[in-house]
Amino acid sequence: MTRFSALSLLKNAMTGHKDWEPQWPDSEPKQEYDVVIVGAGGHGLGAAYYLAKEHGITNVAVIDKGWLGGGNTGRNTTIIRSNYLYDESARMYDHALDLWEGLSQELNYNVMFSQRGVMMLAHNVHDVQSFHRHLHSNRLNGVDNQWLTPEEAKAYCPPLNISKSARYPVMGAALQRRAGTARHDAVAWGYARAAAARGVDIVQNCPVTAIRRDSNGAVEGVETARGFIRAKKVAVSAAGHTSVLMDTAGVRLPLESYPLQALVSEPVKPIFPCVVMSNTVHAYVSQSDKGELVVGAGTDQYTSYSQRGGLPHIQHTVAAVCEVFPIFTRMRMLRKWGGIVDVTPDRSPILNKTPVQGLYVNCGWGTGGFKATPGAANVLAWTVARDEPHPINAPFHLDRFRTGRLIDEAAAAAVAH
Amino acid sequence: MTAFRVAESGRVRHDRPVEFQFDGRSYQGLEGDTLASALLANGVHLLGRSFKYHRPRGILTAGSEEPNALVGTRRGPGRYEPNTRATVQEIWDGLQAESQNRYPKLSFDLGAINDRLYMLFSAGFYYKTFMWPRSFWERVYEPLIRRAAGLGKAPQEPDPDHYAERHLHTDILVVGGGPAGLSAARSAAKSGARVVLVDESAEMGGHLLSEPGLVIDGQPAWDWLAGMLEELRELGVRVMSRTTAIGYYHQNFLALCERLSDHLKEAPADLPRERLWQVRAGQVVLAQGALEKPLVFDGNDRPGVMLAGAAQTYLHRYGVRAGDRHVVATSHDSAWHAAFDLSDAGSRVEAIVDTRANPSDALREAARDRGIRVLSGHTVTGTSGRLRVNAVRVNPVHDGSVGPAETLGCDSLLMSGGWTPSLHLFSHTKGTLRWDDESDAFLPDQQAEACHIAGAGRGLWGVEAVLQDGDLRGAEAAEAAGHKPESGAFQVENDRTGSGETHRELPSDRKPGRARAFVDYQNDVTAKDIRLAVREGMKSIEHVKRYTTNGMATDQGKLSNMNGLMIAADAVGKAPPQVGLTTFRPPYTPTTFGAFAGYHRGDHFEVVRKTPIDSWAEENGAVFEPVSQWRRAWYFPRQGEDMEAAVARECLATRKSLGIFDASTLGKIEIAGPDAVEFMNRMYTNPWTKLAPGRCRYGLLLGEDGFIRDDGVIGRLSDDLFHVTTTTGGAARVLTMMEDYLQTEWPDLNVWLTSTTEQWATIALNGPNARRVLEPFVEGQDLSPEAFVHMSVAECRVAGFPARLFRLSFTGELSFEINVPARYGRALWEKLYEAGQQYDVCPYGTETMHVLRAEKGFIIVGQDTDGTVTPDDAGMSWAVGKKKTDFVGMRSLSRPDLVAPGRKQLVGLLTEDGSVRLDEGAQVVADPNQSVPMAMIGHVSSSYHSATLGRSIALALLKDGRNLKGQEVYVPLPSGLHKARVTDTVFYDPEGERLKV
Amino acid sequence: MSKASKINPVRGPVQLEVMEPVARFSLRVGKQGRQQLGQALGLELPERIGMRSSQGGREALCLGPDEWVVLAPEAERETLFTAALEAYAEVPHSLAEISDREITLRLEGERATDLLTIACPRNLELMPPGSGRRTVMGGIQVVLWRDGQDAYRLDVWRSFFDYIHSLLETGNREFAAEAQLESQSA
Amino acid sequence: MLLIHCPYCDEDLPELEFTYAGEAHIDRPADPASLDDEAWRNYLFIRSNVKGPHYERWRHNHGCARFFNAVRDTVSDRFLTTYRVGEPRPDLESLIGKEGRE
Repeated sequence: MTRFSALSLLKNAMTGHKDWEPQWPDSEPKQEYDVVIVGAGGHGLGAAYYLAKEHGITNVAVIDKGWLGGGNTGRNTTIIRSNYLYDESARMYDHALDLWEGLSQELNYNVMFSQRGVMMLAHNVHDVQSFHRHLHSNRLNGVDNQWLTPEEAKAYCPPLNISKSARYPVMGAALQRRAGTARHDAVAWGYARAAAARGVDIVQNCPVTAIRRDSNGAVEGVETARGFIRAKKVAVSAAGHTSVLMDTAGVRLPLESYPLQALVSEPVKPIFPCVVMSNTVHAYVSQSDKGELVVGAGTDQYTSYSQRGGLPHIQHTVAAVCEVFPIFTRMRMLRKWGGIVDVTPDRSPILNKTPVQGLYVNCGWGTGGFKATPGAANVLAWTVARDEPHPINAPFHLDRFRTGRLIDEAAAAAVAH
Repeated sequence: MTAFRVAESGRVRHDRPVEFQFDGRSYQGLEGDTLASALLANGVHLLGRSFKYHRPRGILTAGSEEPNALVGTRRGPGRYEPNTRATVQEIWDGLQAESQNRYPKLSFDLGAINDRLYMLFSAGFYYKTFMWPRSFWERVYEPLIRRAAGLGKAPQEPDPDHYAERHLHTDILVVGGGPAGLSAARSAAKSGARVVLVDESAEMGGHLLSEPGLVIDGQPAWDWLAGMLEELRELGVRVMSRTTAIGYYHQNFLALCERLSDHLKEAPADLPRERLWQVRAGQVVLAQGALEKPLVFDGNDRPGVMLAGAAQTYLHRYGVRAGDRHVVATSHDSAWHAAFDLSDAGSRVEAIVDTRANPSDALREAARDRGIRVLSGHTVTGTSGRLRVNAVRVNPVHDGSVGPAETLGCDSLLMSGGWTPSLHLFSHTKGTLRWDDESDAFLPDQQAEACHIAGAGRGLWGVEAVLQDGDLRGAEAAEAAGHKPESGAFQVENDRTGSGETHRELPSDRKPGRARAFVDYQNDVTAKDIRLAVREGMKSIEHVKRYTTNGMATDQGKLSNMNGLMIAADAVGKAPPQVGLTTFRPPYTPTTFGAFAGYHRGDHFEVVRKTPIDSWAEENGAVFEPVSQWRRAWYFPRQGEDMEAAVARECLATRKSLGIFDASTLGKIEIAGPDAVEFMNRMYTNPWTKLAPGRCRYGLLLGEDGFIRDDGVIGRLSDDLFHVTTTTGGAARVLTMMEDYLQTEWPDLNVWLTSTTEQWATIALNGPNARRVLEPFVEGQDLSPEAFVHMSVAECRVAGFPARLFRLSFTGELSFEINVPARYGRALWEKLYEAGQQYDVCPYGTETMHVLRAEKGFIIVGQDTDGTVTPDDAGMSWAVGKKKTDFVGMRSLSRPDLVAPGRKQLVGLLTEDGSVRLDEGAQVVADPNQSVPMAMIGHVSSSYHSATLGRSIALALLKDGRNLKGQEVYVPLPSGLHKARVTDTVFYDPEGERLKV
Repeated sequence: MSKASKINPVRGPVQLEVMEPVARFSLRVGKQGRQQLGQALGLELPERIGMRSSQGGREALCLGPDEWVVLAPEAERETLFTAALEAYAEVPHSLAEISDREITLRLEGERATDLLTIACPRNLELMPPGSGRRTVMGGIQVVLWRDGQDAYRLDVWRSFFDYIHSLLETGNREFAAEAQLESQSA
Repeated sequence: MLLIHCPYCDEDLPELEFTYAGEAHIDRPADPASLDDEAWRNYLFIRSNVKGPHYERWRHNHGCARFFNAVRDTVSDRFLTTYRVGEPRPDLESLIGKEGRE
C-alpha cells in the first residue's frame, strides 16, 4: 500500500497522478472465511480492520449489498461527541472519541476529524436540570463537558440568537470541546483501505439474503447473491437492514427502522465555528469544510425503508434552524437526503453475541452510529475474535429487553413536567 | 444602447432602462433583463471565481442550472444574499450585486495561486495529506481549507422579509411552461380538469422564448404563445411564473417555491418574499425539457465560453449578443442554429467546429450561405485569454488520431455537447431511468407516482414533436384524473430538429495530465480527477462523486453528472448504466431556508399557550418560564428582588397565611360512562372501585414498561364520571394513551374521554387562611372541615360561576383548587386576590410551587422521575393497588431487573452545611476518595433553599437509597466536596398536621 | 379593477370576527339509543362524519363515529344538561361541556377559502357548505364549519386562538399586498 | 407528505392530520401475569420491522380521532389499504394482486 503523505502527493503530482493504486481491491468472494461481516459501513469495515490488526484474524470478508460506505456512514451529519449520561454509554462513546483522535494517523488517511466542539442548547428549566445531570456525570466519568452561559454560548457560536424574548430562549449550553465532526466518506474509505492492506476482502454489490445455521444451530455461513459463503463467524452490522437479516437466523430483534433526513445549504465562507444541537427546538447544525451548513432533522414518524422522508419534517427542521440562527433565512438549501436508522426501544445499541453460536450483531444505533464508529468497530472485533464481549459493550446485550435493564438515554433526558 | 444589445430585439423593454451596480460600478440594463443578460449587454463576462482554483469564471448558461455566475445581491439592510445566480436574478433599479470568492478583487485574486498548484490539488488530495503533525489539522490546515472554500459570505443580519405558505389541490399539475407544458396544460384543461401550470422563469414559454423564428399553426411563435396563454386563462388554468417545482414527494405531493418580491424595486410591506406551495395533484405532467451539456476540453471554463443554447437565449430573449466574434464548438446540430442566428444578428462567427465528421448538408449549406467556416471532424484542445477567452485551439481528428493544431481568435466560444433530459423531479419519486443507447441519455422508465413525462424530458427533439407530445400527455393525465380527454394537432414551420453525438472529454494532442478540462465547473472537477478517482478504486459513480465532489456543487450536477458519468464509465471500462447515475435529491434548485420555514418564524415559530390568568400575571410583573408549549408564571418579584428572594417570600407567605397560584395548565380529562371506574382501574395503578363520588385520589399512571409516566389528582364526580388531572406536559400524551387502550384493546368498555384542559381555569388557594377567603364565595357546598374533608371534590358555584371545587394539597397546607369555566378565570382570580388582601395573599409561581411540594416530598414527574423509575423506586408502592390483577405496566414491574436489589430509590438529602444548595443533576458518590472515573450511586433530582426550614433540601435517586437512610454520602461538585445525610423524602410536617385546619 | 377597490389595505380581503361564546358540548354516544338521545336533546344526530344538523338554534356536527359537537344558545345550557341527565339511565353517553375550551373565529369574504389554505392542508373543496370537520391548521387542531361558499367558522382551543388568529391576519394582509401589487401593474 | 385514507371518515387526507401508532395486530395479552419474561418482552418490544407490506396502526388524531389499521409497503411508503380496528387482517396476496393490476 502506498503510504499517503505530502511527499507522496508531491511525487505523484509530478507524474500526473497516474501511479496511484486502487485504495482497495474490489474482491470476488472466496468460498470460505473465518469471519464474514455483513455491511460495509464504517462499523463493519472498521471491525474488519481491528480483527486483522488487533486480533490477527485476516481471513475476513466484508460484504455489502451496494457500494461501501453507501448506507448511513455516507448519509449522516457527522457529529461526534461522548458526553452521554449513563456510564455504559459514556464509556462506549468516549472509547470511540479516544480512537477518533488518532484515527487519521492510524489509518494513514485524513478523516478530517475536527474537534470544533459540540454545544447543546438548554431552552427551559428542565433542559438545564437535565444538562447539569449530564455535566456532573460526565465530570465524574472523566468525560469533558462544560456549562456555558448564554453569553458564553454566543461567543462560542456568534450566529446564535440569545434574545430573551425568543420563543425558546437560550438558558445556557453544555459544551464538549473534544467533540466535533469528521469527513464521513473518508472514514469508510480509510478503514477499507487499511483493512484491505491487511488482507481483508471487501465484496461490494453482493446482497446477503440469509444467514445459514448448521444442524447444531451454529452459524454456517451466509447466502448471497453470488452464492453461499461459508464462515465460522458472522457479524451483522447492517444498520436499518439488520433485523430483516437476523430474522433469517431466527433471531428476532427489538428494532424498528425509521427514515432520518438531513440537508446541506449552499456553501458559504466560514460562519459557524462549531456544532450546535438543540433537542428542544430540534435543530442540529454545523458547517462542513466545504462551507455548507449541515443540518440534521429528526426521524419521521413512521417506519420505512424508502429513504425518502416527508416535507413537513424538513420544514419544521429548517424553521427550527432559523429560530435559533435567524441570520440563516436567506441561506439556501442545496440538497436534502434520507437515511434509514434502526432504533431500539431504549435508543441504545445492541452490540454483542447473540443466542446463535458464531453470530454477532451490531445494530440499533439510531441516530448516533457515526460518532461511535471506531469504538463500536473496535469492540465488535474483540467480541467476534474472543467470542465474548469487551467490558465496554458487555452491557449492550439483547437480554436487557427481557430483564428490563435498559440504557435509556432519551428517557433520562425525560419529558417536560 | 450598450455595445452588445441588439436593437428592437428580445422580450426586454428597450424603452425602460434600469440602473444597477456590479462590484461598485454602475451599469444600465433593460426591464426584463437578468443580471447576466444585462452584464453581457455591457460586455462584462467575468463574474466570479471558482471554488478550489479561484479560476476566473463567466456566464455559462441562461438558467437556474448556472454553476459559475454566482454573485452576492443586496437590497438594503438585512437583505443580503450569497450565491445568487446572475442568470436568474432579474434586475431592478438600484440592484447591487458583487462578485464572490475573490481577494482583493475579481480581476486580481490572490487565491488564484491555487490554480498554479493545481497538480497538488488533485481529487481527494486532502485525504492523503495534512495529517502531520497531528495538531496542525485543526490549527493550520483546516482553517486554511475553510477560508479558501465556501463561495459567498453568509448573511450577517436577521432577515426583515417574511415568507408564506399555501396548500393547493388540483387535478393536474404541469411542471414546465415550455411548448410541452403549454400544450399539456391546454389539452388537460380542455377536458375539464383543473390544471395548474408552473414555470421557474419570469414568463411562460420556455424554449419558445429563445426561438421566435418558429411559426406555429401559422402564427409567429411569440404571437402563438400570447394566444396560448390567453386560452389557458380562459380555460381557468392557474398559471404561475417565477415558481419552481423543487421537490416531488409521496403520492403526488409537490413543493413549489414562488418568488414574489426579489424582482421588484419596491414591494408592499406585507408582501412575502417567497411562498412555498404544497400541492397535491391527481396527476402530474413533467415537462421540464432538457439541459445542454458542455463539451469537456482544456480551458472550457474561461469567461466568454458559454453554452450555445444559452447564447441563443441571450440573443432572442434578451436581445444581447454574447460577443462580437464567436467560435462555435459542438457535437450537436442545435449549436449550428445558434451560430446562424448570431450571424444573422450581426455577430461574426469565425467558425463552427463540429466533432462529427459529417454534419448534415443542410447545415453546411446554411453555414456557407452566411460565410461561416466549418471545421468538421475536429476537436478542441485549448483556449487562451486571462480574464476572457481570446483564442481557441482546434485540431482535426482522423481515425482517432489528433492532427496539427490551429488557433482561432475570438471573444466568445459557444459550445454544445448535446442535451440530456431534465428528470430531476422524476428521480425524486424513485422513478427509474433507463439508458437509451441511441441518444446516449437516461430516459424515464418505471414510474413510482402518477406522472407523465412530456417532450424533451423523454428525449424528443423539435418543437412540433414536443407540442404534440405535450398535448397527448396532457390528455392522458386528464383521462387518468377521470376526465374525457381532448387533444389537438400542431403544425410548426422552421422547426429545427436535429441530433448529435455524446463525448467524454474531447481528444487532445497534448499531455492528458496537463489538461484542465472541467466537468464540474463550480467545484473545479476535471476529467483527470474523475479518472484518478477510478484509478484509485472508486468504481461506483457514487464513490466518484464523493471522492471528486463532481455533481455536488450548487447546480446539483445538472451540467456535470452526465459528462462525469461518460468519463467514469470509460475509465472503468463499462457501459454508463453499469456505473450508475447518482440520485437527484430535492430541492431541484437551491431554495431559501425562509421558504421552507414559511410562517413558522418569530411569533409564529411555535404557539405560546397562555392561561386565562396569564394577562394578570404579566401585568403584575411575573417572570415566566416555558413549560412544554405553555408559558407559566415562574415567580413574582417585587422591586429589587431576585428570584431567590422572591421565591423565599412567596413560600413563607403561603405557609404563613395564603398563597394563590394559577394551575390552569394542568391537563384535565373527563372520563364518563358506565365503565368509567373499570377503565380507571385498568389504566391507573390505584384502585378506584371504592372511591366514593365526591372524593378524590392521587393517581399514578405507568407505561406498559412499568415506569412512571404521569400523575395527578382524580376526582369522582358521580358513579360514572371522573375528573382526571394530568401533568401540564403530559395532558395530550395521557389522553392519547388512554384513547389507544380504549379504542384498540378495550373497545367493549362503555366509556368516553373528553379533554377539558382548556374548559377550566384552575386556581389553587394554599395556606392556613385558604378556607377563610374562599368560603364566602362558595354556594352549594359546605366548606367546613367535616363536610368537605381533605381529598374531596364538589360541583358548586364560586363567586357566582359554575365550579368544580377540589380540596387537595400539593403544598402540605390547607388547599383548594377551584375550576371555573375559562372565561371567568381572571375574574375569579381578581375577586379572590382582592378578598385575600386581608390575609396578605401572595401570588406565587411555579418555582414556589416546586419548593413547597419538595418540602413535602411530592414528586414532579419528569424531574424526580426520568422514564426509568417505578412506583417502588419513587417510594410510592402505596399507590399501587395490591389486590389488582392487572393494570397498564403491572406485568413489567415483576421483570427481573425491576425487582433486583440495587435499584435507584427516591430519598431526601440534607447537606451537612444547610446553606449549601446542591446543584440539580449533581451526582452522588459513596466514597469521595476514589479517582475518576468514580462510581456514582445516583443523582440529585430536586434541590431548593427552603425558607420555611431555613436550610437547603434535596431529593435524590440513589442506589438502594432507602437502605442508606441516616448514612452519609458525598456530592463532589466543582465548588468542592459536599457531605450529605440520606433522609426521608418528607422534610416538613411529616404528620400532616397542617392539613387538619 | 373593482376587486382591488374593495380591499381594505390594512385588514385584507377577508372579514375576521371573534364570535361571542355559545353553549358547546362534546357528545359521545354509541349506536344504541343514539336517535333517542338526539330527540331528548332536540336534535338529529347526523351519522356521517362531517355532516351537520340544526334545529331551533341548536346545531350538531358529527366529528367521529360516536362523537358530535353540539351547540346551543347560552340560555339553554342547563336545559340540555338536564335532558341528557334524564336520558342517561337508558342511553349511557358522555356530554362534556366545552363552551370555554374553544373560541370561535368567523371568516367571510371571497378569499376566505384561500386564506384558510395558508395553514390548512386539507382539500376544502371536498367540504361543501353546510358541512364541517375537525382538522388541522398550522399544526393546531381546529373544528372547521363551512357555512357558505365563502363563510367559515373556526373553533380553536383557547390557548391556541391568538396564534391562529394572528396567522390568518398575516395571510389576510399578505393577500391585500398582492392585490395592491396587481392593481399597480394592471 | 403521505395521503391517507381514513376508514372512518372515508376520505383521503393529508398525513398532517394523522399520527403513526406502531405495528398493528399486537394484542395486549388478556392475562399478562401468566406470561413469562420472554413472552412479555416479545409483546413489549419485538416488532416485525418488515421490508415490504407492513401491518400498522395510525390515528386520525386531528380528525375523527380514531385509531385504525393500515397495510403500507415500507419500501415505497405506499398504502395498500386501511381498515377499521377489529376488522380482520386483510390478505396480503389479494392486496398486492390488486396493486399490480392498477
